[in-house]
Amino acid sequence: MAETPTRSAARSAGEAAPARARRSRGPRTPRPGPGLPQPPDTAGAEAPDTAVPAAPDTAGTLVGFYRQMLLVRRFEERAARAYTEAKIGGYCHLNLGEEATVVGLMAALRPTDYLFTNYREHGYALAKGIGADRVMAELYGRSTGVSKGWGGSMHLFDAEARLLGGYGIVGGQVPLAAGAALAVSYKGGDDVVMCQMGDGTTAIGGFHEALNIAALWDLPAVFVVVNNGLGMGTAVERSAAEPELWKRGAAYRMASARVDGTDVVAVRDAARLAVERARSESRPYLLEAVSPRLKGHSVVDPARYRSKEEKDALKDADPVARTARRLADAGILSPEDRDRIDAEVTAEVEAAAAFADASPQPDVSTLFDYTYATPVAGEQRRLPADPVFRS
Amino acid sequence: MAETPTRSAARSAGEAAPARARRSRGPRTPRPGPGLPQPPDTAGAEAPDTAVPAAPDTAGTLVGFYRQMLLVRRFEERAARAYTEAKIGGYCHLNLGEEATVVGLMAALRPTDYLFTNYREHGYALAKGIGADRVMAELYGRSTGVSKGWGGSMHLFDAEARLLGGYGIVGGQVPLAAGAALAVSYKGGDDVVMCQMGDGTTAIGGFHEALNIAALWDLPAVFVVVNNGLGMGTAVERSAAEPELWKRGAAYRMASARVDGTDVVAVRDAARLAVERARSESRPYLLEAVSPRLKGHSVVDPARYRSKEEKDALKDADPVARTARRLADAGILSPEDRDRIDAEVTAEVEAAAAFADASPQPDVSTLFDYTYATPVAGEQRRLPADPVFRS
Amino acid sequence: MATVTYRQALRDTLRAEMLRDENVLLMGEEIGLFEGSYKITEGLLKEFGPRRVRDTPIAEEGFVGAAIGAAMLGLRPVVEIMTINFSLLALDQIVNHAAKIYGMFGGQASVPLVIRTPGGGGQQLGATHSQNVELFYAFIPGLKVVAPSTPAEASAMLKAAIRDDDPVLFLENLALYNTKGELPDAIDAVEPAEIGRAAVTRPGTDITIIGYSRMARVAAEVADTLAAEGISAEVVDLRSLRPLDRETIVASVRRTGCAVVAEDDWLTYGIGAEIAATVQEGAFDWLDAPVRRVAMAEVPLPYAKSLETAALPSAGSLLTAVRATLAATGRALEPAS
Amino acid sequence: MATVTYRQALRDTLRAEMLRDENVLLMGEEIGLFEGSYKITEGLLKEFGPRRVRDTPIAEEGFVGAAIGAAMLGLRPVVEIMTINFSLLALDQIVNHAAKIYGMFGGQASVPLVIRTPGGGGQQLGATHSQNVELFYAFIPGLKVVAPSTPAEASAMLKAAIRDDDPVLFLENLALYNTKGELPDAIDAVEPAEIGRAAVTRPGTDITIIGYSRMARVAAEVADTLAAEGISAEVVDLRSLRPLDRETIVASVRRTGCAVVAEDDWLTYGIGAEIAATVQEGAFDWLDAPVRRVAMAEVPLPYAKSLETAALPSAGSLLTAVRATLAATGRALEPAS
Ligand SMILES: Cc1ncc(C[n+]2csc(CCOP(=O)(O)OP(=O)(O)O)c2C)c(N)n1
Ligand SMILES: Cc1ncc(C[n+]2csc(CCOP(=O)(O)OP(=O)(O)O)c2C)c(N)n1
Ligand SMILES: [Mg+2]
Ligand SMILES: [Mg+2]
Repeated sequence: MAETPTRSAARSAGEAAPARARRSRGPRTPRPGPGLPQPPDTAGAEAPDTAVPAAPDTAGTLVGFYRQMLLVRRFEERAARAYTEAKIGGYCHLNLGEEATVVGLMAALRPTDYLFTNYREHGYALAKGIGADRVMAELYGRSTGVSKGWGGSMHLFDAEARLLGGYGIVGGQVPLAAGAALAVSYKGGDDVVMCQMGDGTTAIGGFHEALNIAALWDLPAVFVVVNNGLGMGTAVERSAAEPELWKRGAAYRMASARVDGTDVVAVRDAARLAVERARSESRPYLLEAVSPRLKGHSVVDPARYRSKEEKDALKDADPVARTARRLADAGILSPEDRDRIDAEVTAEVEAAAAFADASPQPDVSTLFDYTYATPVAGEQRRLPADPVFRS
Repeated sequence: MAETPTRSAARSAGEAAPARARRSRGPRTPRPGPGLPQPPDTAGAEAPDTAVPAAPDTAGTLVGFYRQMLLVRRFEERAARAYTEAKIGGYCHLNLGEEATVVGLMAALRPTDYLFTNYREHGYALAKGIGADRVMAELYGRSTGVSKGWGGSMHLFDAEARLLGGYGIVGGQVPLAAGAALAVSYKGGDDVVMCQMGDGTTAIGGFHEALNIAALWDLPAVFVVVNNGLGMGTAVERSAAEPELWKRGAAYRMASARVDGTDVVAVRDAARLAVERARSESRPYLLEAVSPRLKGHSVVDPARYRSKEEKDALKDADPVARTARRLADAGILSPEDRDRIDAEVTAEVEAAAAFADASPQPDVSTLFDYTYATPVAGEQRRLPADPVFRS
Repeated sequence: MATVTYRQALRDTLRAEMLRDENVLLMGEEIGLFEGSYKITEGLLKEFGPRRVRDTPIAEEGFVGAAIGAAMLGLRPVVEIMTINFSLLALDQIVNHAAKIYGMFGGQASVPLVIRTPGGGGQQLGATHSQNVELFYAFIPGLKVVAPSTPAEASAMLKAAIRDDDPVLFLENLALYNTKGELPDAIDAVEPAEIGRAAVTRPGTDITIIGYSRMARVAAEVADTLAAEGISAEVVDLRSLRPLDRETIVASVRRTGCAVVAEDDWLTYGIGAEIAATVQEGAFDWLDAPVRRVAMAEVPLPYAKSLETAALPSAGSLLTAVRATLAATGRALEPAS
Repeated sequence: MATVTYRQALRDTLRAEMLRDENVLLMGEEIGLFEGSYKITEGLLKEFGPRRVRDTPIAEEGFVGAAIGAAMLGLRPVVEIMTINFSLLALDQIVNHAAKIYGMFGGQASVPLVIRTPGGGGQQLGATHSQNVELFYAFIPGLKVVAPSTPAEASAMLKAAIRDDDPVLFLENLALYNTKGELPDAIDAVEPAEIGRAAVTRPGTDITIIGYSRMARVAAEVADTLAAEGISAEVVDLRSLRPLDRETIVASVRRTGCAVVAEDDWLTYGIGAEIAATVQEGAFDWLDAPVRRVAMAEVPLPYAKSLETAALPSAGSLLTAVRATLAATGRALEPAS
């Protein structure tokens, strides 16, 4: 369990590439060394230790990971139900199967580190410390949601938790994350920007442009490709000529690695290495986490493009079950604890759904509140039936 | 001189990468093997031999290369003069310094192979067999030009010579070339599509998207990066995090190599390898040719961003002078032959300028001739002062 | 005649054109194994195989560009862009390449390409997934843009688009896919449409309502409602946004004396602006009231149902605008008998 | 007051804003060592260093996206896109991200970003390098689009744009860079403009000519010519395309009774369409003739000088349209005295 990332992670040529002269950068405030870790503040879990090198994980840490993973699992199951009940609209993409990756990645961040994700981000929001109630309320399109109901499932955002958005345009978040890292670096801070994306996203131009820029400018960004094997129904081998996605780092002399995304500790360790490298050296990193997608692309997708054998094989890969088994085997998680945790997170999720359901939809009078941050003369604030001139 | 590309070319990891299962393709007609070379039909040169493996080059072949290089040189010098005389408008980018690359690349193609380039393409047009007169006339914006005066310096096109366009949007030609290769492959032909671009172009998303697609679909395309060290004023090290551009092939499991672009034979050999691989195996290739840009980005650029030392060093790198010296040393090119060739190509270029100057500008009545290939009702054919309704 | 959905009409027409011409091939994300995000290409991979039905990586600029290049060499690719929102990533290839190649090279190579893509809001997809940016294409000389509103038109126009030698943006709409209409039993009996022609889909005398795609159907609905009140509305379905059939629009308004434009995009600079500008220029002396436009509220469309509903044009808002326009003419209207 | 070029006004204003606010930084292709394709950023790398003046790779989507991300964290990037033609490659980041982030996330993060970019034709740059696609931005709620026509306005609007918390597309024009105008000696004395306000730059009574950017200056020129003939033309310089100052436009036409729009883009669906639509809606009862538009011929702009000149709007074509419009009013015009 507490294996080092080198055991489970391949490393890139970039890592071993001939040292390249560091480019000159603008002035930066010195970054605190490994002696000054700050405890993360992730919801519902014991704070994992983010110091490097890592101390062995305590039982509490590991059970905390499990609890977070189960919270994500139960949340997603509840969201799926709410979707079929038409409480949630639009598209709804779940993290089912990616819980270890989600929790492991978030455990490697400080609370002040920034996160950008794609539209499959409910679990990240929870693991970054946002309450399930405000996340669920967003899915329901209520004004109590993290994005006040303006964003929905694909567009969770919380300035305080530094989740800077789920994004629905594939790859759109990647240049944004590079830019956020530029801002951190420009201002001399030592926060890190993590940018999550899917395997299918590596085909898009913005990925390439942003990674090149991040490497060229020595930006403190960690790009994480969650390789769940599929972009909608297209297997990674059918969308990437080099399906070992971590190898793309070398095209930008960027350090990169692949990690087993079903192993929460391995993910945490690999991510920690990447994050701390970005933090202390201000060099970007490309991390690939291989993790299954247990269900369809979104709630409504029956995944007919998958064979029965493929679907059956997924059961073994389930990271939540796997983690539970491992912790049980290690004598850390008793059946009673497991049931208790399950009951607790299930209650949390049910309460979140109730909260969402009881919350109001945004009032129509607020429709024009967020077009511009700086108000401006001449803005058209008309409803469809209104004339252009009200005279 | 007749060194094999392995001597002067680095090879990519992609070349040595673990063999990947070939993807199924649609039916293709069998490609003729190396026994069936077709003589190229490049203008003003003895036909270089494109058979693989190559026979040693004859003196005639080598002098033919020199002649073509000198034609490009004199053409570009003449174009620069015409530009300062305001005979040529818009932007005008020259191949000065890239003559060996231009001629070497074109020598590796069959006449039926297709070529896409960027806007720095006068030399390619000449070496692909288009008469200097029609190229110069296009620069002058005359109806006798290759693109009838509609394109100008950046947009040379000749369907017969299979030069499918110079393109002014950086990177725009790369997906187009992949698509042309798809069409060749779809129809079962065995022509190859070569796509030239600059070093700066490797930063743009379309490059990445197109190379991935070409590799994924096994398209017979050869992507050539002419690394002249600069994109306008930006050195390649300031625009590419991995400045060894040929290495980007590995991100798509694409074979790739770097070659000395000032050595016409080395370029021809490296390109031949890439082209014949594309032809016989239908696998794409990424070739980088390193070659200096002797002058500014375009005619009007004084290149102030280059130091005096840099500028001085360029003189040694001049591939035309270098080739002349080498041929002289090898006893192939006498001073008299050299002068004679110079006089001939200079006369050819002067005649081209005279032809261009004497040619008419397109008539205003033709303004609406090329908006649509299939005529259509309701098209607006109005000049700026015309009303929308002529009633 | 059979009653089919708009989706089915598209699918059957694609199939028929593929059977008819070996050079027609399909490209796009998830059109093969997944059978299309909106199932327009259902069964086609199975029938035609991966050579002719090509799943692409998520690379709009790349695969649209590749389709353009393939078209230059004589193939007739029909590209699906999953929704028009994602087409922005391919805009450079469409505007700077597909639309330019024929003219810029003096007519030496045409680009017989069709880009199929749905617009539409109202599905709670949020600000980036609910836009109607057909304007971006309708504005560009060298492109043709069609926007059929019924299964029969969709079939006839898709045929025309595929056989046309120019790049055609074929606008669909999420809300239309399940709508139904008549189509000949044999798809081969469908005649290709003439691109660039609007149609008076419902004659009337009191007012002209001009729409396209989904809003052409909403306009017809509203005309029904008005008819019940004794108001005779003429409906013009633009069908083609580029070229724009100005004659049909203007002729209608010269008959009715007033007009309302119904559009799914934003008002300011939207498609309706050109329609209103055209009407005032071509029917100035016939107009009894200003041309009004019904369009989306000018905000990034929110996810919440309450806000989304308020922001989108509907039969209700169109009706309001029609009534206001009729009132502005100052005509004495007969009360419904 | 000093007489400076438009270019100089931009440069000095950028410098002043960088001195004023440490969070202002410049990004773009060739803006540093090369000092800008059109030399707007001359000397700024030397003065501010590579941290604040950043040469980017050729990656419009990437560096514009990076600027947006940086703006989300409080920097105020001023991005140069070499010409507006290349902005199509960044359109997804501008339209789907910069314009959406504030609304889509319920107002939690603003995007204080300026994108400077020149439009313009007439330099024989050919079809892909001579487009005027400001429409693509003017159409988008969440963006602001300004298009100053003089050095003084350029300075005042650039200040406003940089200090604004929203993404602003700042439209320049190749043909304006060398034009001159007055500017206070101390750039700090320039007051930031109010975004969203048009200006009557020349009062008149007979007709309103509406333009922006280069065409606002052509309009002024034409007004001079007309004045010599005794015709009093009022010129409205839009200055801001989004928001659009409809009140100023309509008020002017209510005074003059007729209008011509002068624009550098294509006519159909161009910026002028909205202006004409707005005028007919807001000044319907005041109009004596239809609003006419003078715009580019609808072709991919050819390279050859003969064709390019014929296709582009000019003082001559504007004059023709103004005369035709005045004639259409049926007014008895006093002959020039
Ligand atoms: C630019 C763009 N193209 C297409 C889509 C439609 N789309 C949404 S999700 C998706 C698949 C993405 O796959 P991947 O990156 O692997 O992420 P995952 O869904 O597996 O998390 C596609 C094609 C989109 N949203 N944006
Ligand atoms: C998309 C795009 N961005 C910017 C430009 C402006 N531009 C023209 S050439 C050039 C440099 C290209 O450098 P490189 O690819 O190395 O080609 P080279 O000029 O050296 O042949 C730039 C930035 C453009 N034409 N297109
Ligand atoms: Mg995936
Ligand atoms: Mg270069």
